[in-house]
This record gives sequence, C-alpha cells and structure tokens, in this order.
Amino acid sequence: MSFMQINDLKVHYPVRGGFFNTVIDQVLAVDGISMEFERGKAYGLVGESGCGKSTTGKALIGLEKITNGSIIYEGENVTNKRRSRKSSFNRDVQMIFQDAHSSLNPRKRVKDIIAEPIRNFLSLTPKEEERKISELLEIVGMPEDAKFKYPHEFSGGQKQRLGIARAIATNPKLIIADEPVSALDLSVQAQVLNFMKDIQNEFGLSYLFISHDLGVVKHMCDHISIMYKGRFVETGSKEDIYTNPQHIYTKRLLSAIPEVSPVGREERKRERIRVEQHYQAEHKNYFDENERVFDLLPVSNTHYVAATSQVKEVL
Amino acid sequence: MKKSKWLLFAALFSLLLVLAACSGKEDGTATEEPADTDTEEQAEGAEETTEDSSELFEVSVTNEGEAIEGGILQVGMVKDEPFQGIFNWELYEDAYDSELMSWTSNALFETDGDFMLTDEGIASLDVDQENNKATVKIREGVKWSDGTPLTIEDVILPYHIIGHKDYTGVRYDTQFQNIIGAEEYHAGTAETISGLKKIDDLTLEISFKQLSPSIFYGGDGLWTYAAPVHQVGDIPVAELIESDAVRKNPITLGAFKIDKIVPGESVSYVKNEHYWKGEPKLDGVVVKVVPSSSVSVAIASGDYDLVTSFNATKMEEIQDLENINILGRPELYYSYVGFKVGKFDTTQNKVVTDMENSKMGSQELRQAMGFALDIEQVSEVFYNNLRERANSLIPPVFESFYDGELNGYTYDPEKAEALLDEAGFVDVDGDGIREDQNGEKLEIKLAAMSGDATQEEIIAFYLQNWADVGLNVVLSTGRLIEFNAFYDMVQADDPEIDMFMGAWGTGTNPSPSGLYGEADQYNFSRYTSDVLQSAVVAIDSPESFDTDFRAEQFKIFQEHLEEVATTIPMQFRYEIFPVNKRVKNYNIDYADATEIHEIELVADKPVAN
Amino acid sequence: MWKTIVRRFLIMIPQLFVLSVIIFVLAKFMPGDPFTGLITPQTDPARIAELTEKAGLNDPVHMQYLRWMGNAFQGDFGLSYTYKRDVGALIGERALNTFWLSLLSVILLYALAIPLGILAGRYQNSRLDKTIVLYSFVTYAIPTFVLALVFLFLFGYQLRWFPTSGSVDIKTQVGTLGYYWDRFYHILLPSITYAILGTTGIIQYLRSEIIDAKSMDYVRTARSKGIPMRKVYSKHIFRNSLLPIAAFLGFTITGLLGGSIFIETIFGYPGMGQLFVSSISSRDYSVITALVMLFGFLALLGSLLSDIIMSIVDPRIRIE
Amino acid sequence: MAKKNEKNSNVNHVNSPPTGLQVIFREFMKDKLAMFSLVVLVAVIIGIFFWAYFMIDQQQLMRVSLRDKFAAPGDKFLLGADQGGKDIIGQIVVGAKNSMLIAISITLITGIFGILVGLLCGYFGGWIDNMFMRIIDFFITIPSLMLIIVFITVVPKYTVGAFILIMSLFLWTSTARLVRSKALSESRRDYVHASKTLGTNDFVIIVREILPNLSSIIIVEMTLNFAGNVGIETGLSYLGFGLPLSTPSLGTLVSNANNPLVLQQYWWVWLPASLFILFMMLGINYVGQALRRAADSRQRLG
Repeated sequence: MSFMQINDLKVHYPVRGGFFNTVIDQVLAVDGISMEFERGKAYGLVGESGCGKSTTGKALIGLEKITNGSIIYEGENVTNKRRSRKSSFNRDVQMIFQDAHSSLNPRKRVKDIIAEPIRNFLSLTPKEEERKISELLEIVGMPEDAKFKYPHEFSGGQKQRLGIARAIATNPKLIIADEPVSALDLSVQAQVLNFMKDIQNEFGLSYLFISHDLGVVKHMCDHISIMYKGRFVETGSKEDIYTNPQHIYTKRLLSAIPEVSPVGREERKRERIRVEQHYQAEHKNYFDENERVFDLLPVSNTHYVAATSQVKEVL
Repeated sequence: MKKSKWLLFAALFSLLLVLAACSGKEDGTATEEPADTDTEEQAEGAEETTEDSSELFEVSVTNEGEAIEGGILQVGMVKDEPFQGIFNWELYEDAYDSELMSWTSNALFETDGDFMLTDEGIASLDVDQENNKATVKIREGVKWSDGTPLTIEDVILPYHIIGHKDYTGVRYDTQFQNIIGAEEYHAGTAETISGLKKIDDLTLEISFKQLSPSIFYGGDGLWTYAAPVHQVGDIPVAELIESDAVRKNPITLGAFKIDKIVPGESVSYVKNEHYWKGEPKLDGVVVKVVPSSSVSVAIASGDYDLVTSFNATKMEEIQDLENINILGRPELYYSYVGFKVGKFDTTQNKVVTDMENSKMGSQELRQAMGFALDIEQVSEVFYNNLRERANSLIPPVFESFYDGELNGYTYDPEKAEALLDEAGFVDVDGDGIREDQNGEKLEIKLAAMSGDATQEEIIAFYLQNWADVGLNVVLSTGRLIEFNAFYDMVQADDPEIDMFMGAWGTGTNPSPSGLYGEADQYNFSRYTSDVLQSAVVAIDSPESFDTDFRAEQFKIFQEHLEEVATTIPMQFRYEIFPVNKRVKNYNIDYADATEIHEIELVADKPVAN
Repeated sequence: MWKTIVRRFLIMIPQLFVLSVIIFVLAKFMPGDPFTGLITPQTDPARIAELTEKAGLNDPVHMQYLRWMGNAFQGDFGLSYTYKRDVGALIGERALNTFWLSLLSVILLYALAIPLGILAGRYQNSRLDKTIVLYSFVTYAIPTFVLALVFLFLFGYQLRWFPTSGSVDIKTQVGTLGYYWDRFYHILLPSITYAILGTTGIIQYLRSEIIDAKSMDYVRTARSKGIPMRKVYSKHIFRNSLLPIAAFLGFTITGLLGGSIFIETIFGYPGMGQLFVSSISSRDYSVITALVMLFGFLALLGSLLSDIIMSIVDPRIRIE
Repeated sequence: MAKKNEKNSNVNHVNSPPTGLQVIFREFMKDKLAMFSLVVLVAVIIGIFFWAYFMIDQQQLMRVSLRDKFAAPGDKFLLGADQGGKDIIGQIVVGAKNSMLIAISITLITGIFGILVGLLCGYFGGWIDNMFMRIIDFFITIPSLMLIIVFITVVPKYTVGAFILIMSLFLWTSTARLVRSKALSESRRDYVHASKTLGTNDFVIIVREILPNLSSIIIVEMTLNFAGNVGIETGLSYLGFGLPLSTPSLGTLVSNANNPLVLQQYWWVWLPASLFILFMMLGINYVGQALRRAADSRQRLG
C-alpha cells in the first residue's frame, strides 16, 4: 500500500509581457503527473534537462508552488502545505541536492548543518543531539572530527555524504534525490550510489531518484517514469522500461545510452538511426498537434505509456 | 610606491599654501592689531575730503586727476542671487531693482537732508492743508529718454496702475486709499480716480480724504514717479509686469537709459541725451551682480568703480586697500530686541497688552536684559564700529526728531544684576541661574534670525551676556530662525517666543505708525498704552504740520518706550560704499548726493590694488 | 524597445505624481509665504493679507494642489512670486544655462575619468594605478564647495584666468562668435571644477571592469593567439569595459543636478541649482515645486537613457 | 579522546571560513597602507572620543570671546581661534566626535533598515519585493538633496536627532538595493532550499543562513556609507542647512572657508578641519578598498 500519492500535479509559471506586463502565457513546467510511493522502494524520474523532473521534485518538497493537483500523504492532503510545520510530512520527506557544495551553508560548521533538522523536528538535549550527530557521521562514514570543520574542507563525495547525513537525520520515509551524483567523479558516483542503497536497506527508505542518467537510474530504482515536456511518456517497473520500452521517446533515450566498449559500435549506430527514423515516422501517434504528450494508458498493471488509443490497440 | 602619494599630497598642500600666501602681506599680523582700529584713518587716504567730524566716515570723495572724456562707470551690486529685473516704480518689489532703476530714475521730486520733498526736481508740490488738496506741477521741456515730452498724463498714469483691480503689488494700501476715489476705481465702479484733477498740461490737483505731514515725505497717497503713457499706457495692467516695457526697454527720465540687460546678472546703461539737467559726462554705466563671497577680492582687483549693498561685516576685508576710498553714511535702520507682553486680537484687530500674565511682564527684567547686552563690544569687534549702540527707536539721521539725550541701555551688568535682585529675580536653588519672582525656574525663549556665521557668533555672545547676569535664555526652536519663518512666528505670537531680535528699515519717513500703534499687526511686542497711542496718533495728525509739535510727540514716543523697555533699540548702522580712486567725485550725503550725470572718471580703467 | 520606452514613460507618471504631492505638501509646510518677505514698516498688513488671499494661499492645501495640478497639466506652472514671471519661462532660461554647464562638465568629466580609469586598470597595482586611486579618493573626500572656492579664488581672482561670476559679459553682442566664446569662457572654470571632483565613480568602476576583463576568457584567448597586448587592450578590453560606462550617464546627470546647487551658487552662475536655493529662502512655491518636478523628471529620464544606451551597446541587457 | 577533539578543533579553527575575518585579516596584512589606515583610524577615533568626553568642557569651549577673534595659532590657542574667539583644536575634536557620531548613527539606521528591507525583498520576493522596489526606485530618482533642504526648512525643532532622521530617510535605499540583489541570489542557492526542506522557518533562514553569507558585502557597504555620511553634513553646512550653532561640527568649520578673508588669511579656521576630513576619508576608503578586495576574490591580493 502506498503511503503517498500524487494526483495530476501541475506546476505552471506565468509568462509576463505585453504593454501592461500582464500574464500572456504559461510555461507548463509540470503538466499533470501522478505517482504513488510505497515503503522501501526507489522511484526513478528520468528525462532530458528542462523536462520538468527537478521541478517535480521541488514541488513535492514544497520549494515550488503547485498550481494544480494534490499530494496526499498518509491520507492527508498536504498540497502546498509543506511549510506548515505541524504535519509529519515535513519530517518524513527529505531531499538531497544535486550540488552538494552549494547545499551546505559555507558559513556553518558541519555540526550545525547536520543539527538543523534535528533542532527543527526532534527535541533533544544538547548531549543527545551531539550523540545523534556523531551517529549520523558514522553512518555516512565520516570521521568524528568532521563535526568541527567547514564544508569547503571536504571533497565533493564527502559533501554529498554530509548532505545525506542531514537528510536522514530525522528518519524520513522518502528522500527526494535530485541528481545526487551528477556533479561527482564517476568513481565517487558509484561509491555514493552504493552507499545510498545501503542506507535504503538499513532504514527502509523510499527514494525518488531524479536523474538524466538512465544507467544510474537502472542501478538504483525499482520503478521508473520517463518525463518529457512536463508529462510522463511512460512509467513502469525497471524491467518494463528497459526490456519492453513502448514510447518512441523512451526508445530513443535508451538507444542513446553510451557504451564504453568498442565492440558493436557500428551495430549500435545503425540501431540509433533506426530508432530515429521510427521516431520521426511514428511521431503523430505519440504527440498531439501541440507537441503535447498524450495521457497515459495502461499496457500492463505496472506499465503505462502515453499514446493514442490506436497505438495501444496495436500493442 | 609611497613616493608618488606624498608627491601628490605635497602638491595639494602647496596649492593651499600658495592660496594662503597670495592673500596678503600682513598675514599673521592682522589679528594682533588692536581690534579698535580707528576706521577714520582709512578715509584720509583720499586726497581731498569734506570734513564732518560727527561722522565716522567721509560722505564724499574727490580724487585728483584730469577727467577723461566719457568713460563707462563699473558698478558692482552685492547680491547672491540674480536680480529680479522689474524696472517699473509701480511694480518693483526689492531694493536691488530700485537701485538698478536709480540710474534711470523716473522720480519727479528731489529731497532735502530731512527727506522732505523739494521743488528742485522735475515737479513741485503745493499742499493745501485746509482743503486736503495737493497740487503737483511739472517743469516744462522735460523729455523722456526717447525724446517724447513729459506731460501731466504721465504723472496721472501711475495712480491708475496702482489703483487698478488687476494690480498685484503692495502699493495699493491704506495710504493710497487716502486719495478720494481710489477705492471706487479699485472696485471697478469708477473709470478713473475722481480725486485726480488735471488742471492743465503741466498741473495736477489731487484731493485726499485727510492730510498729514507725511505728504511732505511723499506719503499720504502721493505718488512721486511718472510713467510713460506713450509706452505703457496701452498695456493692460495685468500684463504690464511681464511686458518688454518693464523688463527690457523701459523709457525713463533719468540721466541714463537702459541699453542692454543680461537677465539677472547685469545691466548696461548709456547716457540719456535728453536728460533735463543736461547731458551726463559719462558715456554709460554697467551694473553687475557680484556674489558677496567674492566682492572684496573683486574690489581689490579693480573690477569696480563703485560697489553698492556692501555688507559692513566685510569691512575688514577691504579696509586696507589702497585703490579705493570708503564712504559711509548712517542708514535708515535700527535693530532692536522686543519682548512679548501681549497678544494681537485678530477679531478686534488690535493689540491687547497683558503685562500680568506675560513671562516678560516685569519692566525691571526687560531693562536688566537691555543693560546686560554688551552691544558695544559686538559693534567694535564684528562691525568695526560700522554699527553702534542705538539709544533710540528713531535713527539719528532724522535730526529733527531724534532724541540724542536718551541714554539708552548701555552695557552695565552690575546695574542689570541690581535691577534683577530688586525685582525679585534671584537664584534660589544656587545653580547660578536666577529663578523668577515666585522662585520658579525661568527659561526665556529668544527668537533670532539666521544670517551669516557672524550673526551666529553674535547671538551666542548675547546669550552668554545674559547667562553672565544669571538669566537662562535659550533659542526658540533650538536654532536661529530663517527670515520667513521668523516673521511668521513673531507675527503669530507663537508661544515658543518670549522675546525676539528684529530690525526695521525706517524708510524716509520715521513715523512710528504701523509699528507701535494699537491696531498695528507689526507692533510685534504687543505693547500699547494711552501715552504711546496718543503720541503715535499725534505724530501723523494734522497738528503735526507744526514741526515743533511733531518733534515733541516723537520725543514722548521715544522716552516712553525707553522707560517701559518693551522694545529696546540695539544698533544703528552705517552703510559703506567702496569707491575706486578712478572716480573723480562722489558724494553719498542724503542732503547733497552726487548728481549722477556729473560723475567723472580720471582713468581708463579702475585702479587695482 | 519602443514599447518598453513608452511603458517606462507611463511608469514615470505615478512616480512624478507622488513626488508632486510630497513636494507640494512640504512646500506648504514651510513657515512663511512669498509675501512675508515684503514686510517693511511701510507695507500695509491689510494689503499683504489681500494679496495672500488673492493668490489662493489661504485655501486648503488639497484645493491648492488640485488647482496647481490642473494648471500644470496645461503647461502652466504659475507665476514666480519673486520674479513675477511665468515659471516655465524663468526655469527655461535657467535650465538652458544649467544645460550648457552640465554638458561641458560631462564632456570634461569623461575626458578626464576614462583615460585615468583605463590606465589604473591596465597597470593595476603599479605606482601609476596607486596614484590614480589616491587621486580619486582625494577628490571624493574634498567637499565640492571647498575646491570650488579655492579654484575661484586662485584661478579667478589671484591669477585672473577666468571670469568669476555670471554667464556672459554684457559687452558682447548676442549672436556673434565672441558672445558664444564668452559664454563658453564663463562655464569653463565651474565645469573643470566639477569634472575634477566627479571622477571617482567612473575611475573606480572602469578600473575594476578592466581588471575583471583581463582575466576573462576572451582576453586570454586573444593573448594566446599572440595578439600583442596593446591590440588586446584597444580591440577587446577597452571596448568591452567602456560600454558599461554608459550606465553611468544616468547617475552622472543626477549627480550633476545635485552638484549644480553648489557649483552655481559659488560661481554666481544663474542656473537651476542657484534658482532653487534662492527660491527656498524666498518661499517661491511655484518655482520650488516646478524645479523639484523638473529635476525628478530629468533624473528619471537619465536613468532611462542609461538603460537605453546599455541595451544598445550590450544586447544581452534587455530593459525590463 | 576528548583532548584530541579539542586539539583538532583548534587546528581547524585556523583555516576555517574561507570568506570570513581571516581573509580580511590576510588582505590587511598584504596591504600595508590599508593596515596603517586601519590602525590610525582606530587610534584617532578612540583618541577623539576620549579627548572629547574627558578633556573638553563643551560649554567652556563654545564660549564666545570676542577679543580673541581669529587669534592666530600660538600659545593661547594651539591652532588659533575662529571668529567667535573659540579654540579651533577643541572644536575639531568635539566636531569630529559629533560628525562621527552622526555618521555612525546614520550608517547604522540606514544600514539596519536597508538590510532588513533588502533581506525581506530578496528572500520573499512577490508583492513585498514589488512594493519596496517601487519605493526604492522612487527614492533613487527624486532629487534628494533638494528634498532634504526642504525638509530641513520644514522641521519645527531642528536638532541633531532630526538631522539624522532626515538624512536616514533618504539614504537607506542603496543599501537595501544591494542587499536585496545579494539576498536574491543567495536565496536561490541550494543551502537555502535545503534549510527550507529541513523545516527551518523563514526568519531563521534569513538571519542564520543568508545574513552570515552577506556579512562581508555588508561590511564593505557600511564602511563606504560611513565615509559618505561624514562628508554629507559638510555640504549642507555650507548651504546654510547644517547643524545648529551650539553643536560644533567639522562641516561648520569647513564652511567658514566661504568667507574669502578666512579662506585666505585665517587658514587655521578651515584648513585643519578640511585636512582632517580628507585624511579620515582617505583612511576609510583604503580600509574599505581592502575589505572590498576581501569580499571579491578576483581582486584579492593574497
């Protein structure tokens, strides 16, 4: 049973212009998406830059104002209520940022950075707080003396660990990770990802993993949604997406995953060209005249794709 | 690296030092001289002077040398803003415009040493006291600067300008309404002023409601200037003030006529060939506005032959110059300190004196405050004795009415303290400050006008004088009050004001009416009494055509106010005129001033120091 | 672009409106009125009361304001109480004087500041740079009026190189070459004074622009291509750094208007700044209000001008 | 263990915040002139205040003594006397104290208000921002010197306090604008987002998270404002709209230069005060410049 549902979420930005600076248009950053989250599972949100996936994450956590739709958490409507401190939603949903460096206030010691959620949500004595911080540092594999340092004294991977330590301080149920490793070196990426998986198992966390990197998502997630221009084009389990992609956009995306090995390079190139031709040919079945993605239709009970009903018939 | 910096500093410093050094030879010694330098000595620099031992200054100067043919007289008029440039006697408002017009003049009358009208000018006056009539007769053959003959119409026109309903100046006043028919004309119910009767082309008869001695000073409604009918006669009164006839090319009667004007900055005049007293000796005159901050240097540099409106506090800056003579004459002016002893009742339009309930109600207190002021020292140090302690509310220039026997309030702190002790103003709580008769704290609020830095020092000094006799005097509003605000507050009997320091320019008619009468808004101290009121009324009554009677009344007026001390005179002042040694002859005596058409120059350029 | 400019003009209207209310009310709160100055023993208080009434100065402030606004919309700012002239014509005359003074000041200012700023930036931390920076600090620290007075006395009176007051000598004939030369001659010293004092902002700005530019990629690229330093400066840095100076034009105009109050008073130059100071003391309401409105308008215009120049020279900047 | 921790924290303390006091300190060590300026400034300010409060009886100082009018520097008056026969050096000291107190008050009032408005606008945006930006735009375009003069003529009781308030009314906008733009860019950074998601309330975020990150820019701004405010009173004194007479100030002394006689012959009346202002402003500017370099990594010397 899911503990959190998102229904028809929309985030629109007004475009001002004209003579009197009135609202003349809307940017549809997120345009009607729905999701459900279950305990202990990792959800991937994939798409090209600017497709609205980060906005979705921010809207969920309350950094963007939701124009329409609702977020139901534990049966309670928490839409746009993020900042009211009463609901447990605040405590139970946390975020890890893409740029670990800028997400840590350069003027604060690690101790104070990690203590922030603790002080906000848990009423601990200073002693307990101290112990909790040490514990958290240990969990993320940082030495005890890191407490007294400033963020700039750490490497990128270490900073991201600090970010994670802060995010898990209140034992959240869901962590929204917005491109958590894209700013890191490849070697460090794997480290951090594995570490994230570890703590997921340890604490029974759910993740909303936002990334443009299909490989990373494949590694991390149980359930994946592909986003394009503010809408989902396809959503399904890891297997559904990787072994049985339905939407032409998903197919194109998958074909574009770089492969380091030179073996079969020609083959892959031909495949890409084929996908591209298919994309052009089938375009009208997957996008309406305004380039808008169609509504999702079920393929199986886990797998949904956005297409005209004709395409679905074919399927 | 530092070197260049110090170089720059050195350069800056030397610039300032050069500036300081340029200033004068007696640098450093100037202050060591006794401050009471005898100012008379400077005037002796003139080769030939007319002696008048009672005066501080010479009133005339004659420089040796062959007069040159023609020449242009350079006149500096000290003023920090542009002049207004309203060249019309009926409409002008400030003294600077009047000064600029004095070169062109439209005056019909000339005056004697007592400022009474004479028959020497263009017109003569004949007063018929019995019938309240006056007859003005103009000379034949007088011409305007454009050659048109002066007619009696030109004499009548100004009355119709001032009396007109569209006239916006201050001269349509109660005095003007003394002319019969003026009010009807102003209201628009009459075409002309009925009291004006043209007898012939040269004679005008004016009927008044009532006549007083003021008419001999050009008062009672008599107008002493002419206006050219052929130039301004057809211009509607409402448009007159912006017309070229007023702003650019007025036709005039005086020795010079306006040639060119740079608005607000300078006026150049050329001689008026039609001048009735004969062609002027100069080719022309140029008057320029000079900022007060730079006038002294300009004088030293020989930029000007003559400087007017020169502030006496700047005397020190020019007294040692050798290229000029300094002429001076007493001004028609006195400054005073007034004490609020009542209110002006606007409903009944009269002064209500209330000594009992006024903080300044004690006569001894007021007198003591007068005795405590060391005005003598201020006059000496700051004004080089160009101002002197005043003993009366009538300036001594008005010889017939001035009471030289009055003692006035000369500096005498012991006497002041004695008076205060006697009246019960004693220091009860031992803080060095006197309490009032009831032992309450006494704080006296003084309103004083702001001015230059000197003014600030002087007021501070006076406050100190009072503190020295144990009186706590503070400034109303905490600072010196700017001119407009000052009169606004004083006139409104603002509760912030217990006493105030003001000044009056008396004009040529010393009559105290308007300032000390019981119906006078300008009676700022709000003091009136039977004695005072009867004297004020009598001074301008028909009985006063008898000068002895009038002088007697003036004496009563002066003595009474000296005794009650509601208004204590502070200073009389001299106005000074730096005159370059290029000017052959110049006289500023009120009785015997130089005829401007006779001014001559002895060199091509003003002499520089 | 045109649309933006028009819109900016429309935005000015409420701003000017608020300014007009503020200045009008403030002016009315000033103690005294234009007729206070006429008081002498000879003036008749009744006549003064009559004139005050006639001028509408006894009406409620909002009535006076509405009347004034109504007239102002028709281009009639009333009559100066002091000069008895149409305020528009009076200010027009003075504004022209101030305009010429300001124009020359700006030209001299830029002619002085730009080379100094460039030199300081180019030879950063050199002795030359430090001297220029010191100069800019010193001129910033000297009060305007002190230097103006020193110059006036030194160059005007002691050395007699320049005329010391007024806008033109009365002896010159209007329209002749001599006349224009004389006018120029009269504004030269005040302009130089202003130019010397006003450079600080531009020098500092240009200097740091150039220092920034030196580390920019395009400059490095140019240098690595072997283009000589002199050319890099003239072709790249100079142009890119100079353009934002245009932004200063607006501030310069505002600064000039403020500075004109001092400069014109000291040099006895009949411009708007001097008119303002004298109008304050004579309570010439109509002139005060009209001048403040005009200065406000010019300042707005100045900032708009800056924005326009900026958007022309630097297409990345769009005016909003 | 505990001991080790302590030691570590000590060690860490030395190389802690990258943009904090240490950079400033380092910058001053590199720039001898700024260091010198700072030391002299601090010494002079302390000296002035000490001298003014403990060694000068202001009432005695301001006692007019006409016989000493323009007394030259010498035994009686170290730096001569002004036209009221009042000691110049004493007036410079008390005047400097007053001018500085005024400048500090104005700087603090405008600083605090400007920072407050800037932070609120930058952080919250929306209608608050819109409203204040319109107001700020308005203040920037109005001819403030003129309005200040009008204001001064209007206030019924003109005191030092009134002067400070009038000045502050017109001078807060530039700080507000600067802080706003910085706060705007800071509040878009992830650490602010993080704080939001961590449930920290807005005001705590503004004060604890954003403000410390603006500290260096604020220090620079306040320093330069202070320098500007010292000078502002001088000009108004010259125009005759300065402080009340009983309050000695540098501006009053300098504005004596308006009198040509004083300008040329009695240089001691105005020149020392002018030079004092000049050197003080230079000092502040050098200090300010070093601070600015510290705040802007590109121009840093060390």
